[in-house]
Amino acid sequence: MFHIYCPYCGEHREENEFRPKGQAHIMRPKDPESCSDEEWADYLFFRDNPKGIHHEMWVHATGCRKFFNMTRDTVSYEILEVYKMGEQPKITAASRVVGGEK
Amino acid sequence: MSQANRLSQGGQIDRSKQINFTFNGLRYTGYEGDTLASALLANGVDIVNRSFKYSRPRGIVASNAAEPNAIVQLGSTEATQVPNVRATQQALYEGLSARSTNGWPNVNNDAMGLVGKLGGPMMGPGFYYKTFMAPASMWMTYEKFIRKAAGLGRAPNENDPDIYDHYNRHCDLLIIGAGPAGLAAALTAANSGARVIICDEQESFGGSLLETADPLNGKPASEWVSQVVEQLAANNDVLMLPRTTANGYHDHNFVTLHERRTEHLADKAPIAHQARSRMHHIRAKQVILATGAQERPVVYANNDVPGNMICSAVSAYIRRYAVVPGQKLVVTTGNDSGYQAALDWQAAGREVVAIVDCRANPDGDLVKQARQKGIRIIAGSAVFEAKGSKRVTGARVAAVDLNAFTLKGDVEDLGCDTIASSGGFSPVVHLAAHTGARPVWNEEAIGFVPGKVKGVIPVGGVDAIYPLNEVLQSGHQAAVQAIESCGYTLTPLELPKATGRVEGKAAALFQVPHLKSTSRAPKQFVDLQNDVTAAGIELATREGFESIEHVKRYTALGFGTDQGKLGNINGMAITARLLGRTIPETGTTVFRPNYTGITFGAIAGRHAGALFDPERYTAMHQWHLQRGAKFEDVGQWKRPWYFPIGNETMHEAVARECRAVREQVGILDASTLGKIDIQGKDSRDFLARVYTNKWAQLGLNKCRYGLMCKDDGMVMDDGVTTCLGDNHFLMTTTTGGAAGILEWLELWHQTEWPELEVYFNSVTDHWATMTITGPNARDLLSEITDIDLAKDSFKFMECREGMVANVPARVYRISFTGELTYEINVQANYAMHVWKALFEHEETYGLTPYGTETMHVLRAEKGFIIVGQDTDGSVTPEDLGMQWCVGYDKPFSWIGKRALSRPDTRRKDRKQLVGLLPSDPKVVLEEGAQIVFDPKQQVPMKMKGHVTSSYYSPTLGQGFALALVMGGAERMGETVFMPMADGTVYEAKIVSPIFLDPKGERQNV
Amino acid sequence: MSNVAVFDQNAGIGVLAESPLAHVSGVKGGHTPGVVIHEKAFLGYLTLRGNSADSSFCSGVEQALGMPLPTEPLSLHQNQQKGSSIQWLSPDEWLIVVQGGTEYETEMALRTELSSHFAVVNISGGQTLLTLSGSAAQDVLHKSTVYDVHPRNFPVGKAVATNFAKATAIIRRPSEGTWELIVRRSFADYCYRWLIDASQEFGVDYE
Amino acid sequence: MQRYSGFGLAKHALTHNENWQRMWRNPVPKKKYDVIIVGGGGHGLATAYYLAKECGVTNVAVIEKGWLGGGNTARNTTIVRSNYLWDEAAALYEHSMKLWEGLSLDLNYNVMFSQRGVLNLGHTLQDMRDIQRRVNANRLNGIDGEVLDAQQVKEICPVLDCSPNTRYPVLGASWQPRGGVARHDAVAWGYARGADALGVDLIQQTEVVGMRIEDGQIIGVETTRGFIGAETVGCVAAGNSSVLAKMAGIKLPLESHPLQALVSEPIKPVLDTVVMSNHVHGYCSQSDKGDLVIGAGIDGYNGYGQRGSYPTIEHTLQAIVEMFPTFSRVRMNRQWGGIVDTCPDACPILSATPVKGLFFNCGWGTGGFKATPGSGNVFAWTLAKGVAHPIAAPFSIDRFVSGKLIDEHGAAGVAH
Repeated sequence: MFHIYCPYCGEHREENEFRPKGQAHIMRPKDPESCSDEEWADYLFFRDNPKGIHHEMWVHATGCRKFFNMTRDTVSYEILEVYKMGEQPKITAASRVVGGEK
Repeated sequence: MSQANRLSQGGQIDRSKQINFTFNGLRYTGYEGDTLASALLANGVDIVNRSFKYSRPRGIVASNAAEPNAIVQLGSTEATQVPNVRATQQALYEGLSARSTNGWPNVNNDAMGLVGKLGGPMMGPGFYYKTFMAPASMWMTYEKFIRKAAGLGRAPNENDPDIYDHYNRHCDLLIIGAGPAGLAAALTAANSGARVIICDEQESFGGSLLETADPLNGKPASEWVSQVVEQLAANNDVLMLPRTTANGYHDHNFVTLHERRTEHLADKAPIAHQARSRMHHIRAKQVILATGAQERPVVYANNDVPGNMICSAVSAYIRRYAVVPGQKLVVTTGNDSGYQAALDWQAAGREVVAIVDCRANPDGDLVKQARQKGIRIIAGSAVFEAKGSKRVTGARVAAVDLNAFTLKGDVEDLGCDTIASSGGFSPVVHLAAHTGARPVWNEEAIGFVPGKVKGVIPVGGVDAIYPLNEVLQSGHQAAVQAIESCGYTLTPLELPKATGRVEGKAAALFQVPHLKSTSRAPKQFVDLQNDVTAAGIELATREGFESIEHVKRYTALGFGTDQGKLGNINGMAITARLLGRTIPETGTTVFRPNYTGITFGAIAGRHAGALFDPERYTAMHQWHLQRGAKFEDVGQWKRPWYFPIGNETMHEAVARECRAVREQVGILDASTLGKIDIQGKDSRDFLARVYTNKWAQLGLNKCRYGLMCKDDGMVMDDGVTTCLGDNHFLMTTTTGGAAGILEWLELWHQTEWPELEVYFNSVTDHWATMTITGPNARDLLSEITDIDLAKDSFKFMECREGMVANVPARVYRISFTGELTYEINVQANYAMHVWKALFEHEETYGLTPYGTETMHVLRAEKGFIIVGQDTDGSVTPEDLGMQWCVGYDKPFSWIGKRALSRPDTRRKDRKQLVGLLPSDPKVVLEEGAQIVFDPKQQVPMKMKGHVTSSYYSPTLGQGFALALVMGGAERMGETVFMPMADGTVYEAKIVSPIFLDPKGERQNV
Repeated sequence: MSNVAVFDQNAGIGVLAESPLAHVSGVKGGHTPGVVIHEKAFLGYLTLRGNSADSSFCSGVEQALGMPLPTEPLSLHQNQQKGSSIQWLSPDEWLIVVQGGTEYETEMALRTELSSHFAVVNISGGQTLLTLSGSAAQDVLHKSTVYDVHPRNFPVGKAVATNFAKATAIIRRPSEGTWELIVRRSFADYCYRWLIDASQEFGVDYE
Repeated sequence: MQRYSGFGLAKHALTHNENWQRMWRNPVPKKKYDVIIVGGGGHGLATAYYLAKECGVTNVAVIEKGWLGGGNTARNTTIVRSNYLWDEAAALYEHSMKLWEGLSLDLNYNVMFSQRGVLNLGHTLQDMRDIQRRVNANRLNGIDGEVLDAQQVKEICPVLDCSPNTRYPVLGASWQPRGGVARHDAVAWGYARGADALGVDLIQQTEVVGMRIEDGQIIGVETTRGFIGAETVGCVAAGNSSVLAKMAGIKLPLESHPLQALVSEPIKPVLDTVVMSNHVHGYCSQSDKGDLVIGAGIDGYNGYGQRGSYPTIEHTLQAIVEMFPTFSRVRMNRQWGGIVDTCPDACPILSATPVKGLFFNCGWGTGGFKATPGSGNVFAWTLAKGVAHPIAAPFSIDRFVSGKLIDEHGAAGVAH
C-alpha cells in the first residue's frame, strides 16, 4: 500500500484515501471539431504506459478531493515526486538518464 | 501415556500447570509453556502425519514456523475447526483437540501408504501431465479420484463463531523479531522518544536466546531477556507484540502483523467481544528486520522417517521444553552449531552415538567441547541414509567427497533412533523480498541475504551475522541509524557481553551422495510437505527444466504451507549442481506474502456479516421498514422495492401501486438521487460543457433534464438541473452515479477549466426528497403547503420555495411517471415529519407508497430511460432517440460531441432505443432477451438487439418493453422475434418507446 | 434574477426533527466503560468555498464568524463563546459547524461580508456529530481509520477528513480527551453499528 | 517426440525414470527465421505451435526474456469460460473453448482441463438483467449456458451462502457447464513441447531490445544475443507490449496494471465448481491439490511490479468470507500479482500495425489465460497469411479510431 504525500494537505496519507486517475498531462484538444479521428482516438485511448518513470494523476478522494500529479516508478513503485495541477514534473525519464541516476 | 521424554528439570515450562489434550483421539498431558509439538514429543508420539503424495509416515522435524510435517486439524467443535495448524507454533491449552490431516484408517496404518509404495516410481514430478489424457471425456472421472487425495486439513461446515479485528498504527521504528538483535535494537531506541513497535511470532520474546547455551554477562541469556522485556514494557512509546507474525511486507514500509490474541487459550475466544486475532496495519518510517536464520536439514536417503530432525530443533526441545525426542542420537553436520544438539542431548543424560561431520578437520570451540565430553566425531563423512520406516533405527555413514559427489570408503551402520542434521543456515529473508528485491548470495555465509529495500535494515542472523556479540551490536547500530534518521537522539546504552567462541569454517552441505545414483537410491527428500525428492529435481532438469522457477513448478518445490522454508535452498543447490552452475547463477526464487498463513477471517477483519459493506438509509427508512417494504440494493443504498399488503405477490403489489399513481396519487422516497449544489458565475457555462444540451437560456426556478456523456460520446448519467439563481444551480444525478459525477465535475474543473468560477458541493444527504405523483398530487399537497399550486402559477418544470407541513421546502414540478408530480425537498432532519404529514391524508387521496419496481414500470410506459439499464456504455444520445436533448450548435464542443462524428457512431444501423409490444398481450418479455429478425435461422443466429426493460402495464393491460434494436428507429411497425431457452419464440412489434400520453398532457394538468 | 438562492430551512414550531440516529437505542457498558459515545444531533453545518489568498475573503470570514479562517491545512478553529467552529477541508473548502438553528443567520452574515467568488452551502440535514471519549476512544479510532490518530500526529486543534471503516468521516480533536466524528446521514447507522462493534471489548456507553 | 502415456510411465518407472527425454531443446538462435514470436508465454507458444502445425510455417523462433510460461501464464487463476456477451468476443472465446476441449490429446500433454462449470453470480436486479442478456446471447451463439435461481445455485454449490440474510443476497447466476479450470503451467509446457517437436526454436533468457525496421517493413529484432532476422514478427508480450511497441515507434491503447491473486493452504475438497461474483467482487475455485484459488480486482494504477496493494487483497477476502462464511478459518498461503495489459473496452488487440510485417497480440486484460488456444490459433493464421483471421478481424487496433469498440465492461463488469 502506497504512502502518498498530498501536496494540498501537506502530509503523507494512506493509499486508500486516494484514487489513481490515469496518465497525467493528457489535455483535451482545444478545438475538438478540428481533430482528425486519429487525433481524437489518441486523446481518448492511447497512453504511454512506460515501464519505469511515469507521470500519473491521482485524486485525494476521501481527503481534500483535490487532483494532483505524481511521478512514480512503475517497477519499484517508488514515488519520486508529487506536484500540483498545472505544474510540471522535475523528474522525468529523460532527466534521469541525463542526471546519471539509476 | 506419561511424558516419557520429559526431563525432570530445566526448560521454560511450568510443571505445576498440567494441561490435558487429545491427539487423534488419544488423551495426553503436557505443561503450560509447551507447544503442541513439544508436548507430542514429550509423550513419545513419533508419527504425526502422512505425506501428501506417497503417504509416508512423518514426524516432527523443526520447532518453529519452518515445520513441514506436523500440520494438524485443530478444534473440538465443528464451528471451531481450524485446518493446517503447525503443531510447532500452537501453544498447548487445556482441552486442545488435534488430529492428523492425512492417514486412513489412521495415521499409523495408512491404506494410501501402499499406493505410495507401489505407485511411487510412477509418480515422479509431472506424472499426471503424461497420462489420463484419453479419452478426453474421462479426465473428469480420473480427476475425481485425484481430488480425493487433495488437501491437508478441512474447512469447518459451520460459520465461524469468532470475530477478528484490524488495528492501524504508525510508528517511527518497527522491529520484526525479538531475538538478540531485535531486543538490542528495541532497547537502543526505547528512550529516544521514537514510537517503536517490536513483534515476534513466538509466544514470548527472546528468540534464539530462549534456547541458547551461551550466557550473557555471565548469566543465562533468558535473564537478560526478562530484564529487557521489563524495561520495554515500562516505556509508553514502545509497543510489544508477542505471538505476532509479520506476514507481509508491502510498499513504502507498510507491514501487516498478525497477532494471535486467543489462539493460545482456546478454540474460540473465551471472552465475549474478544477478537480471536488482530491484524495490525503498520506504517513504519524505518523497519529493522531481525528475523534470524533458519537451519537447513541435510538431504539424504530416507531423511523423512520420523526421528530425523534438524539440530537446532533438537536443542530447542531439550533446552526450552525439557523434552529429549529420543534415546540415541546421531548428528550429521557441516558446521559447528550442529554440535550443540549433541552436547545438549548428552547433558540431558541420553546417548550420543556420534557426530558425523563432512569437514575433514573440524576444529571450532564446540568441536573441542564435544571431544572433551567424549563424543565420537566421524570427520569427513556424512549420514547418507536413515534406516527404519516408522521411526529411525539407524544411520548409514560413509566418507564423502562432496566435490566429486561420491561416497568413499566403507559404510558404517550406526544404531540410533534420532538423526539430527545441520546443513547450515539460511537467513529468513522472506519479508525483505516481498516487494521484489532479490536476495543476494553471500558465499562466505553460504546463504542468501536480503537485497536492498529502502527503509529496511537487516540485522543479526538475517544479515548472516551469527556470533552473538556481533548480533547484539548489529541490532544496536541499526537502531541508532534508524532513530537518528527519524530525528531523535539517543541515550548511551551498554550492551551485554556474550562469551565469544571460535567457530570453524562451515562446509556447504546440501545433498549427500548415496551408494546408488540419486534416481535409484531410496528417496532423498528436499521438500517434505510436497514429497519433492532429489530424484524428482534430477528428472525435471533431465526433461529440460533449467530455470529454478520451472523446477519449482514442475516438482512443486516450495509450494507447501511452509513455503519451502527448509527445502528451497537445498533444492536450488541440487538444481545448480545438476546444471553445473553456481547457486547464484541458478537464481533465487521470489518470496510472496504470507510468511506464514493467515486466516481469511483475520484478513477480512470486522468487515464481515452485518458490517461487510455499509447499508445507506434515507431519512424515511424506518417508516419503510414499519410499512413492510421489500428492499432493493442500489449501490449501497437500501431502496424500497415495493410495499406488499398482506400476502400480495410482487406482481400484485406493483400493479396496485401503478394504478394508484395513474388514478390517485403515489409517493416515492427519491432521496437517494445524487444532488450537487453548483455556485459561481460560470456555473451555466460549465453545465453547457458537461451536458449534451443547452443551458444558456434556462430561467430562474426553471428545471431542465440533461444528458451527460463521456468524451467517447457514450451516455454516462442523466438528471434534472434547476436554476436557483443566475449563479446557482442544483444538479441531480442517478443514485448510482452520485459520487462519480461529483468527482467527474471536479476532474474537469480542476484539470481542464480551472479558470471557470464555479464550486460544486454534494447536498445528497442534506435534502430528503419525496415524490408525490398522480392526479391527486396537487390536492394532496395543497392540504399542507402555502405554495400556490395553481396550474399557471407553478408550471411543469418549475421550482418553488415554501412551507410544507410547516417545514421550509423546495418543491420541483418535474415528472418521471408522466403524471402530475411534485418533488418535495426538505432538510432531511424534518423529512419524516413531512412524510407523515402527507400520510395524514392517506385515505382522502388514496396516497400509496411505491417503490423502485413501480417507478420502473411507470417511467418505461413513458419511454424514460434508466442509465445503466437501457444503456450499457455503448449507447449515444442519438441511439436513444434523444436528439432533442443534444445541442449541436452550442459554441463549446461539449464533452462527448466530437466522438459522435466518428465513423462508427455515424452508422445508420446502430442499435437504437425502441418500444416493443408483444403480439400476445399477456406476454411479458424477458429483460435481456435477444432479438432476431429471422427466427428460423440456424445457430449461431444473427442477433439484432436486446430487451432492456420489460414489464406488465396495468394501465395498458398488457406487457410492453424497451429495447435496443439495430436501425430500430427506421423499423417502426416491423415484427421482431425472441427465441427463448425453452424453445418458445416470442414475437413483438417495434413501436415508439412512449406508450402512454405521448403529448405529455397528464403531467401538464 | 438574484445570483444565489438563500433559504432559511429551519422548520417552524411543532415540527419534530429526527437525527440520522433517531432509531438507535442506547447501550450501557458497565461501571467503567472504556468508550463513551454521544450524538450531538441537530447542529448547523455549512460548507464554505473561497479563495484564502484573497485577504478580504479571510477578513470577511473572521468578521462573520468571530474566529479566523484556518489557512493551515487540517486545522480547526473554535469560537467557544458561540459554540461554533470552522475547519480546513481543502485549500478552498472549509466546514463550519454552528449551533443548530443558527445556520441561516451564519450564512447571511457570511454573504454580507463576502464578495467576489465564493460559495456557502447549508448541509445541516446531511450529517451528524458523535463525540468519543473514554480511555479506549483512541483504540477504537485505530481500529476504524487508516489515519494516524496518535496524539503526536493528531494534536488538539486538528481535523481530518478520511476513511472510516468502509465509509468516510471527519475526525476532529477539539480538546484533550474528546474526539469528534462527523458522519454523513446515510452512513450514520453503519458508522454507529461499526463503532459499537469495535468498542464492545472495552465496554461502551452510547446515549 | 517421445509420446506420453500411462504405459510409458510404467515403463520408465522400471528404469528409474532415467530415460525421459528433454521436453524441448535449448537451441542456438539462427540468423534468420520466417516468423519470430516475441514472448514465450502461453499465447506466444500456442501461436508458434499452430503456425507449425496448422499453417506449415516451421522456421519459427519464440524469443523469451525469462523462462517459458513465466509471465501471466504462471500467475493467473486458471479459469476457462466462453460466455462473453458480444458476438465478436463470444466467437473468439468459444473458438478457444473448442480447442481446450481437445487440447490434452492434441498436445499429448495433460493440461488437466477440468470442465467443472462456472457460476457468475447475480446479486442485484441489474446483475440478473445482465446475466439474462448474456446467457440469451450465448445460447443464440451456440454457447452453453443457463440462468439459475438462488435455489439452483445452492444445489450446484452447497458451500456458497445463498441465504437471503447476506448483505448482497445471491439472486441467481449464469451457469456455463463447459467452463472450468486448467493447469496453467502445463498449458505453456505442452505447447512448448509440441512446438519444439515441430521444429520451432524456443529461445529462452534472451531479451528483445530493439526492432529493426527498414522502409516501414520489419526485418528483425535486436536481442541480448544479437540481431535475429525475420520479416514477420508477432509480439505476444502481455504487460510488456507497450514497451515493445515503443521500440517500433508505435503507441498502443494499453495500460499495464497489477492483477492480484492468492491461494489458500490446501484443504480437503469442498468446492467443485468455479464461482465468480462481480458485485461482491471475488472469485474462487479449488485446485486438484486442494488450494482455494482466489482472484482479486485490478489495481487502479499502472504497475509492472508483479504486485499490487494490500487493500485489494483485504477486500477480496472480505468478499470470499461473505460468499463462503465457512472459509473464515482457512488460511491464505500466498498472494502474487500479474501484469495485465488492459484495453479501454476490455477486449484484446489482434492486429497488424503501421509497420509492415509487425503484428501485436495483446490487451487481454484479465481474460488472457482462457483465450490461450484460440488466441494462438487465430494469431498464427494471421501471421501466416498476413491478413487477419475472420475471428481476429474485429479486434484490430483501428477500432479505437472508428469507435467500433467491443465493450465487455458494461455487460460483464470485470471480464475475468
